[in-house]
Amino acid sequence: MITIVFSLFLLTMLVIVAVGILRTDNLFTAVMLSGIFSLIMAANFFILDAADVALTEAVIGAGISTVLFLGALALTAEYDRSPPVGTWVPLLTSSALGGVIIFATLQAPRLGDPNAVVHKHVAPWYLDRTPELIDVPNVVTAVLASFRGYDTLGEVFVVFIACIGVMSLLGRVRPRRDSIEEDEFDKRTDNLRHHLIPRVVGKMLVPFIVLFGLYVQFHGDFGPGGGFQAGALIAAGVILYSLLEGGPRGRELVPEWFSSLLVALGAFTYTCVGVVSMAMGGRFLDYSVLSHDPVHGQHMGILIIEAGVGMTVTGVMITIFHAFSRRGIR
Amino acid sequence: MAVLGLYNYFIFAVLLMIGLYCILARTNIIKSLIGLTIFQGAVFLLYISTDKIDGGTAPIIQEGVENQIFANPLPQVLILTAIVVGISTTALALAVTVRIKEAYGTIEEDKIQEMDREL
Amino acid sequence: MEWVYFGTSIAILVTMVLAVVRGLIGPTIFDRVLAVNMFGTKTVLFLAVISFLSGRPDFLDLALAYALINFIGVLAVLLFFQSRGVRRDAEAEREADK
Amino acid sequence: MDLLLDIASAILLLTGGFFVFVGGFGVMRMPEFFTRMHAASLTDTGGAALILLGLMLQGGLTLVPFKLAAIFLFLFLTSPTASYALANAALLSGVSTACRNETGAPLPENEVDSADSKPASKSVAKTSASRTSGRKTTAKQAAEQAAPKAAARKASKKAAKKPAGKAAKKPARKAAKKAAGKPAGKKS
Repeated sequence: MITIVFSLFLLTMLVIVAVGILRTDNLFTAVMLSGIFSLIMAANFFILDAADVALTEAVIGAGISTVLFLGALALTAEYDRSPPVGTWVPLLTSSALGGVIIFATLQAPRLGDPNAVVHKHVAPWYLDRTPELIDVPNVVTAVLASFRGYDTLGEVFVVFIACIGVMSLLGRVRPRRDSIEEDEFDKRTDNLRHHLIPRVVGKMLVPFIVLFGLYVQFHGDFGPGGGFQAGALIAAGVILYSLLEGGPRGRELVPEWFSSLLVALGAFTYTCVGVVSMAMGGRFLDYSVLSHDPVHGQHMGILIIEAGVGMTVTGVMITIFHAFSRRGIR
Repeated sequence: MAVLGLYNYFIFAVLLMIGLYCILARTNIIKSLIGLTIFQGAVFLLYISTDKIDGGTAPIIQEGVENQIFANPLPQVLILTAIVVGISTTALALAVTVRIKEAYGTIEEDKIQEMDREL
Repeated sequence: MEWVYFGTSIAILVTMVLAVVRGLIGPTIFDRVLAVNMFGTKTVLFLAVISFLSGRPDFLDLALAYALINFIGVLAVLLFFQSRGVRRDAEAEREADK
Repeated sequence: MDLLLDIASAILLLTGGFFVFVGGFGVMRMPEFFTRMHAASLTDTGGAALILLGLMLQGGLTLVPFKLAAIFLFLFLTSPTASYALANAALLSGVSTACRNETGAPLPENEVDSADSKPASKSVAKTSASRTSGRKTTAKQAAEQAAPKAAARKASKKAAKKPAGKAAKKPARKAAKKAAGKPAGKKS
């Protein structure tokens, strides 16, 4: 009941904000509103009992997405100058799609129906067998890292390839002098060094953000968290530092070779665990053989591959941010 | 009550419509991308809506609590990774947009097509 | 206690609605940024209250993550406007070159 | 003892909720950007502190109160920082401060700044028909709507000096637009 009340509030707000995004012709406004959109989305995920997803959306939406979009806006344009073309074709298409979907959902099981098909299929098996086979409290982590480890490997490689794409599109401009004199810094506008309050508070928070990222990384077996969220959090810490001190300083803190190395190393670690478990007589990504005790082997495997995921995501987010910020100062 | 139980799906449909309309009707590339993120969000919402179960809680087993009902972990796993993949692919698209701006001087699709035709 | 949590979260939700309205009507872009920032803080509180309402206070990690990184967006906005003047000058120069 | 704790945290939570709501209300009703920011940032710390304190009392002797304390500490640090950054960004791009006296009434020469924001929706017009936000509606529109009480009084005052004001309106508006970097009225 309470869930439904909150959902009504949040979902209606979601639609209103989406309409607002659609109607504005100022891209800056659209980016700000999509920040609100992602916040509502995260609260909604939390209400629907998806704590891990809510954490991911929160970290990505608040820490990374806005910064990336603003970086892109700074490099392109601030206004949407779409001509007022005949809008009835897209209107017709999208309302036809919406009509079909609404018609289809009339037969769907209501929210929270325990007899829905999704709850009868493989999910009970995961929930029943996780304590026995893997023995970590967070079933989401167990499914993510062990039961559906192939999926996650694929996702890690998608992120990896996206990062390569960004690097080949934006990166590797002839590196200008990255070591910049102290007084030259004061003339630049791509940092917040003149703003003492953000600088002091922000730099104070950077270690806490990274520390919390590590907590989320290694506490992921017991609470909401894991490699994906931790990676985004640590990257958010580095991004905060780069915003405060300027791009070059950020690249001194985490050099580009290091973040690219992290990207590759994470994916490599993940694959290696699979290959090692094959070499030790199991199947690909079957961690049970990693140790004499199958459950202990699962623990080890999950720990290592989560670390791999965390490394890759951290590296990807930092590399993407550096690519955009470096482009800005050409 | 029955309609309220389906509210999530209706919102999913409406968000999908808004996102699709934004992609189709606007010629500005960044605006289309923001429409795409709305579209993505709608799909995330659909998946997460299916995991809810009455009287359930997030699928993290608590010590010393018996007979808890847990939400379905599978959609959560899929969407958790999809969010991170989504932001990376959006970043890739933004990178392409930046290159288009550098090459053409605009990010309006119709103007770009005009320029292409002139060549 | 349930009803107290419920009442508090409803108050926060109503505030969120007000923030959304402010974000939609503007009028300046900074009102929208203000709305985003305020919405973020309210989300932190909302998540904290909800985690108590649902009886799983160990989910406070979410609120903590938000409280830590919510203001990065606003700093990015400040940087954006700070460097906008420089960018506009460069654009004008490019136009003049053409 | 438990009952006492419950009562105390209930009081704290509900007061906090009220504070937060008042902040939201202020953000809706305040006449211009900097006053709105004032409303938001005050309650960000005040209301949040009360709510988190109320929750802390319920946490018991676990990790929970420490996490809440950490949340409070970080909010306490980041929220004013964000406000600072926002105010600075607004100043950099020249958002004008419309009201300078303590009644909140706009000074005459500043009225034109916002004169082009038309009352888009009825709700806006309704909420703004009061002492502080008569500036939301132009003199003419306000007079037409016969907005109640104070707004009407102000409108009549405005209407009296309309001819002079109208001539000066256009260039001033353009300048305001340029300064704000974006036509303010468009969506409001």
